[in-house]
Amino acid sequence: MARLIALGAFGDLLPLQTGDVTCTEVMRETLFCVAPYRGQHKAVSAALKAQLGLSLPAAGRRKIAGDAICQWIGHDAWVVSAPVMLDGLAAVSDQSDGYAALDVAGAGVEAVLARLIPLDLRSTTFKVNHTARSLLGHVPVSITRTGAQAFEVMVMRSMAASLVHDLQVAMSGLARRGSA
Amino acid sequence: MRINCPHCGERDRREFYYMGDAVAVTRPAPDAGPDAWDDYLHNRDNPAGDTRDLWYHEAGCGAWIVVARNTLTHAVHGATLAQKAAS
Amino acid sequence: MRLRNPGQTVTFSFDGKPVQGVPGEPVAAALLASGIRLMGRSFKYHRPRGVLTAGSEEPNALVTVGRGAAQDPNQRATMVEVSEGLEVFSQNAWPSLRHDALAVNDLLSPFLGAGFYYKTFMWPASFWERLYEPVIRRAAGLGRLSGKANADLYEKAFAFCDLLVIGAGPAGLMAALTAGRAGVDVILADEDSAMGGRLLREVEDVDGRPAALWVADVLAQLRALPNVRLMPRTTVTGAYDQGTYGALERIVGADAPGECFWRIVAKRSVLCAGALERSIAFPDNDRPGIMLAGAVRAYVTRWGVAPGRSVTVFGNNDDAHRTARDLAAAGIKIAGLIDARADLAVSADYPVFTGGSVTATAGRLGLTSITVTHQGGTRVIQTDCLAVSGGWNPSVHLTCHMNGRPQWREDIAAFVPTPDAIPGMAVAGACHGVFDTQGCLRDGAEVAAAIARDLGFAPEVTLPVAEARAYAIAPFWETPGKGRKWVDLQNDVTTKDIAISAQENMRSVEHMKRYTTQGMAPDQGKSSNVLALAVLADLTGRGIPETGTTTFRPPFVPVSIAAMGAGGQGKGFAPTRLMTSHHASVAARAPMIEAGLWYRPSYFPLEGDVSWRQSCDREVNYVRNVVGVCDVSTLGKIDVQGPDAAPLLDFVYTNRMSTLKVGRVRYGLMLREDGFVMDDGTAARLGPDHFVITTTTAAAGQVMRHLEFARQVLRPDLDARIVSVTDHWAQFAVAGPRAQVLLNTVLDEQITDEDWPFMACGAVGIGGVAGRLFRISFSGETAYEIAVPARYGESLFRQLVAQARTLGGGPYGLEALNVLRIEKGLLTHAELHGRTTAYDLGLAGMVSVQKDCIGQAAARRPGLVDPMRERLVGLRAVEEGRRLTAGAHLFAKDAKAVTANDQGYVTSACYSPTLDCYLGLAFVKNGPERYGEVIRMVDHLRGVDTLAEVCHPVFFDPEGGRARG
Amino acid sequence: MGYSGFQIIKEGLFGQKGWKPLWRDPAPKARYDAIIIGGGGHGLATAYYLAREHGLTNIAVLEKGHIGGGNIGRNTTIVRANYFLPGNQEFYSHSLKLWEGMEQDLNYNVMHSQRGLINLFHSDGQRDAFVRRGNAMINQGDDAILLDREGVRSHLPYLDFDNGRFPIYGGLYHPRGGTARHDAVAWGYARGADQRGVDLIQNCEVTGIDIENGVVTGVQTTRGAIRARKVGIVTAGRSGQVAAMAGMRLPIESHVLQAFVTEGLKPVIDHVVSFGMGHFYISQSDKGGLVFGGDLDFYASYAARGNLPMAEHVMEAAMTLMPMIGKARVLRSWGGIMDMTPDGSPIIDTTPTKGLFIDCGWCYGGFKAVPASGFAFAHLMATGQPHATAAKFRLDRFRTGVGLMDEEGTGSQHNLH
Repeated sequence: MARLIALGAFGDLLPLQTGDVTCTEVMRETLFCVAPYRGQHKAVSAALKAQLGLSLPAAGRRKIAGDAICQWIGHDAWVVSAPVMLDGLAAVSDQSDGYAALDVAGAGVEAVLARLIPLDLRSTTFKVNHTARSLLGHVPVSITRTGAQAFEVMVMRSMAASLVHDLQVAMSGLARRGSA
Repeated sequence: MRINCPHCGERDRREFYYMGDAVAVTRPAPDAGPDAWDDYLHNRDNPAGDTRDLWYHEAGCGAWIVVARNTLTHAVHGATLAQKAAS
Repeated sequence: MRLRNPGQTVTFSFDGKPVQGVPGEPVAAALLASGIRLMGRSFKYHRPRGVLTAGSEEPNALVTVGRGAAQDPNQRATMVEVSEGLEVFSQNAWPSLRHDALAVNDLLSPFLGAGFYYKTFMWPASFWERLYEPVIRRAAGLGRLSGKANADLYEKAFAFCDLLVIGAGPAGLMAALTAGRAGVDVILADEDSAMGGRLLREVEDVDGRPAALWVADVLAQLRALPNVRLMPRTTVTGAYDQGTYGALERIVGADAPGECFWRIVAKRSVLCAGALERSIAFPDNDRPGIMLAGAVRAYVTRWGVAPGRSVTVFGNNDDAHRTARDLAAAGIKIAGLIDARADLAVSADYPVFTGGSVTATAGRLGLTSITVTHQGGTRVIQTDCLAVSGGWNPSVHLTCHMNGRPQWREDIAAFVPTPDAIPGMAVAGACHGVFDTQGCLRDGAEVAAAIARDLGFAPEVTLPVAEARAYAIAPFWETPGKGRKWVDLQNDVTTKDIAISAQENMRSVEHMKRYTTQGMAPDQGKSSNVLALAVLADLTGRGIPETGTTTFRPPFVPVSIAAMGAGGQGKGFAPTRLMTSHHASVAARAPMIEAGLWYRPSYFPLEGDVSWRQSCDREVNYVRNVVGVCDVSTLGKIDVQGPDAAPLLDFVYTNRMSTLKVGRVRYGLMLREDGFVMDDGTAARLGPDHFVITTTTAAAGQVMRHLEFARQVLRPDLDARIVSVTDHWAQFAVAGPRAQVLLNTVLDEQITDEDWPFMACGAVGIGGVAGRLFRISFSGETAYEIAVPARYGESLFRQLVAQARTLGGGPYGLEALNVLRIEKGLLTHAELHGRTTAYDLGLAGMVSVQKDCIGQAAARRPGLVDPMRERLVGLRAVEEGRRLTAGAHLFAKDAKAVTANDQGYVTSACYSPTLDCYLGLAFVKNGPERYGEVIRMVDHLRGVDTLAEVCHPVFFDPEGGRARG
Repeated sequence: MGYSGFQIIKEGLFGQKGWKPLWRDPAPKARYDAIIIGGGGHGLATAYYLAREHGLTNIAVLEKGHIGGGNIGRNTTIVRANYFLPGNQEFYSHSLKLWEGMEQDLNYNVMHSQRGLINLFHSDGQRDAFVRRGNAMINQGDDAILLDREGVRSHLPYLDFDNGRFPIYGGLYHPRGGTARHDAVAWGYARGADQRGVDLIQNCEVTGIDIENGVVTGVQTTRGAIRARKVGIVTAGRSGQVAAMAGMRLPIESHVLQAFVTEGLKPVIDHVVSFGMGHFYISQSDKGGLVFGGDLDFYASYAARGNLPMAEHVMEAAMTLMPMIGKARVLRSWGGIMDMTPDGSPIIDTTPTKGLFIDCGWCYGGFKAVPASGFAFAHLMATGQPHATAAKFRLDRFRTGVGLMDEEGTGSQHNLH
């Protein structure tokens, strides 16, 4: 019988620090995509509230309760960080290994992300627990503000190395400028 | 160019895939006949001015949207979810 | 000559000779300070040229900076900042700037007028490529690329703001200050290294202080505002849709990135780009030492450099007088002031010639004297610098980027922007046609205040006091008389060229531009367009408004490909996708090759292998005789769930999926709506409302988009949800007679043929991990695909490979996979190349006529079901040792290999170790009716001409018994 | 007047005073034998060949702006005959032959430069597809050579062979491919047509097409009504609007395609290089500017200008393929209005209105087609029969599915080309 070893998505690419910005892997045991069926949005929200303590957030938002996360991930779809029972209410797909996630944080983090993401990430418009789907360089990502100077970036696992590479280039360019 | 996604707000054109005239929403019946299918698939008003076309927010939320737009000025007047436009 | 103590200096080099300069000043200023006036050679006639301007519009003083991979050609000496050790070279001159062999062209200029090359070099015909064109090409061009790959870092970035202020002269500063104080989120971008615009270049007071001090105070206030971002050295290069602007930032610092290309998105913008001075057409008006008057003032006032020892001034407006006054005040000798206007009364300490014009100049490598014709006669003046002002052109360029056409204003004899030419953009200051400082300050403040109010802020306008004066100009474009009067200094276009153009009926302004090349040089006509138009208007008897203008297009200043393409160099052009087995395959020395964005192993060499074929044949034999393992995770995997999942799949696949039983897999074909095959794959039913379907690697994204289109747009009545789970699952093919044995070494519960018949699927456990198993085959052997969550992928792959090796098998790569599928006549995108129908592929039976599906209606068009279409067949080589090659064309056995006889083409070919011969898949007219025919295969490109037998495309195990086990 | 080196010397010695207008500016007559709507490359070539091949000289070209002001004046000047589908093959082969004699024919130097075109490929699959194409070219009598990686290196040593995102496997070399000076082509045809009596009428916009009982009788213009029994529509991106005047709805969408030119540089790129994987192609003009472009902006547009994402994509492709041009500076960018058909191939055909003909759908490949398009359209207008080289460019092929020419294999739907 096999004994399978679990490996992280980023290998030894993380953590990473350049200048005043750091990147660290976000480890999440499970992640499920929840897509409510027609007319079941409220029922799903109620079921999630009961099971996770979190209802469905609006488009572009994330909710957190304790360790649990419920985050909008696209048209008709959310991700939740723990197993949920939604039989007949929503399509639930295991994405625990579909996404890799990292935290990018530090004083220069907005300047780093501004080199890569075509989004208005100013703190006045993109606040804590705001989330968006977009591109980082050419890599499709889901980005969430987690703090005044901190963001979480989720990426399809197979592109984890490309994500780190693009961040690394942007971080190094910024550091080489001195103050930007 | 920036397009208003009903879910995501105004986003850069680079996040979108273009499909073409929103005529694609009104698919003929399978037996509608060659002319109906020719019009659906091929023939276009191709307006120099206001038009409605279909875009897919591929690098964003994944919604198909119908965008009201001007082909002469590139002005974008608004967008709706194609799902709503179709149903 | 320096007019004041420069303080700290550094040494840089010009054409190898050391020159002293002040850090940060433009190279042109340092060269002028050192008495160097000759800075370049013109494009066509290699005329000696000096600096004309003091900004990015410079047409003459183009230089190359740096050497080796850093060599940067066509830089403006007016923009490059001096630093220690900087190496600057002149260009377009050989053997040296002073003695340029191609200056001989100037002697031939009577023959080389506008459009001469369209009229000659036609005989003999073959001489164009062999002789004429190479000579012309070598003579043309300005600077030279190093030929080495870029080794510098360039950046791109995005920025967002409420208000983008373009230009930080008096109008821009007041705009930023007014809006910034009101709380508007402002970006102020200016292309100069120091903000202030002409306030740094003129002798005047603002609020009772020297203008430069007022500027410093305003900048300090702006820096203190958290909602204002200053971007010096940043040229806004283009206006694009919905408030998007391109901007190029030059970054200084030894280790810093070279340039950053910004995409700035602004709710509103205000253009405060100022105005550019224009010259006057008089004979030999291009000598080094002849400069625009405003530039002369800039060198004197801002950088403390006198462009000459004895300066004359020539103009048709009041700026000429300002120039003379300011220069005289700086202690520079004014040899004369020439004003084209006759009815002026001027008293000054220097000679003034009213109603005058310059009618000749002298000095081969630099101006020595001019001839002035005026109301009192003709006179020669010894002078080494002539400051010319033909008036000012508002910088309308950005307002033309969305096809806006500027409007002519007679009172200032210039074009001004059309209002609202760019949605959201206002215009203020000199580019708005306001030419006095007080007016610019007010215009900037008021325009910004109006925008701030629109955005919901409550701005206050506080205006400083500054110089207010009327701008008086009398249009004067060209001095009468003979001689070459240069209009476009960069492309060597004279008034005579424009005249030839008009004479030959190239009278439309676009025709004139293209025929003479006026305005097509690196400055894009910034220094010549209006003058050229005026000359053309005079020649054709039309007014300037009627003559019209050519269009300015982005970018406003040239932008390096490296900046706009930052991030693209090397691997950055597209993301890389890696399978979980990637590192294990690399460790096994497998060459990794691109499959879309993915990398997949080509083959797994063993010690002693001498060719890829040896490895490939061995891997084929693993699968045919023992067992092979292959990572197939790149195939798209899509979860389809919901009460209407089955009807949705019925709608997107040609065949019916709703009849599939839970726990079973079915092969499926998808069409585009145009009736051609888009992709093939499998659908596995994991539950009544739950399918997982696969796509080919190449089409995964396209299929996802297609399914969402079907779901959201075409069939919103169906309640189904679609999620790509490609990245969640690592999936491996285990194929061969011992596949089941191998699997049973890793599975928690043993499987048998009875439990897992061909096309079964379901859940399995692997070391306690929940996985999935599919009994499907792309090789024709007993085969399975086993899937586990990606975190376990590498581990499972290593174990499968190790166990396979124990059994006498091993991993196989893309090469073997290709051979295995060709032997079985299975399809890839070589056959599904977008132009083939189900009918062509022999799969017409898979298109259900009992239901609607995407593409079904269009697939019924007569042209898509014509028996004469090229249809899929197998080809078997019949000549010993002769190979079949993909891309070869097919002909009847004795026919000539010409288009008229074309019968089809080969899509895939390989050597089959199983059947010991070359096999091919091909599309042949009437294909299936021609089994048994021997056909001629010609591959001109590879030099193969051989015979092959047309046969059924399934070469091996046609009954399929092996896969069923 | 004839052009020659002798003439150049003579005029140079006598002050250039003898040059005559390249064309007249006649007022429109009330009636012509045939009218061509559109004074772009294709329209001017049609007029020229109607006059030269068919003796039809009482004809007019109506242009709403200035002649040569459309896509003939804003393309990337590439000339090639490297198609592989029946219909396109014979047509572009014919076109290249006309290019090869154009200068002597027109007595005008259009600087047709057969410097060779190299299409790069980056996988075995792409190589095989290019081999199919190259063999088709040779079958047609044109030229093609398969280059391996080292072969490409010998021609294009400056490509990034080591670090680029998509490794270079080889290239298909088309030695007779090259470039030409685009404006000169329009001027050469215009002069040739004018010399044969054709009226080139600028600033004359067609506002209506007169049809009686299904037969065309003339056009309405901003300079008055003009009668003619034959009318040809050759208006590229504006085909939809002009055809609508005749009650037609075309299988055409107008899209924007951007192109770019750098400042002048000493010779550095000697061929036309095409990087299909990155949608990028480049050549260097005789003046020294690098002329390059990429894919469509992919949205319907008449704005004749593009947007940044595609421009950036093109530059990024340049950087991954040939990072030695990084320090070249883009001087100007522009957009052409492409008349896109569903399958990416053109239409030269009659219409349901008798006497009304249409030539359109050149997508992003119209420049190289100018001579053969003019030749075939003139033949169709003069004889009512399609010329053999353009017989497959039928308007009804989308409806019937017969003879679709989808060279890219992306599909015969509008958004896919």
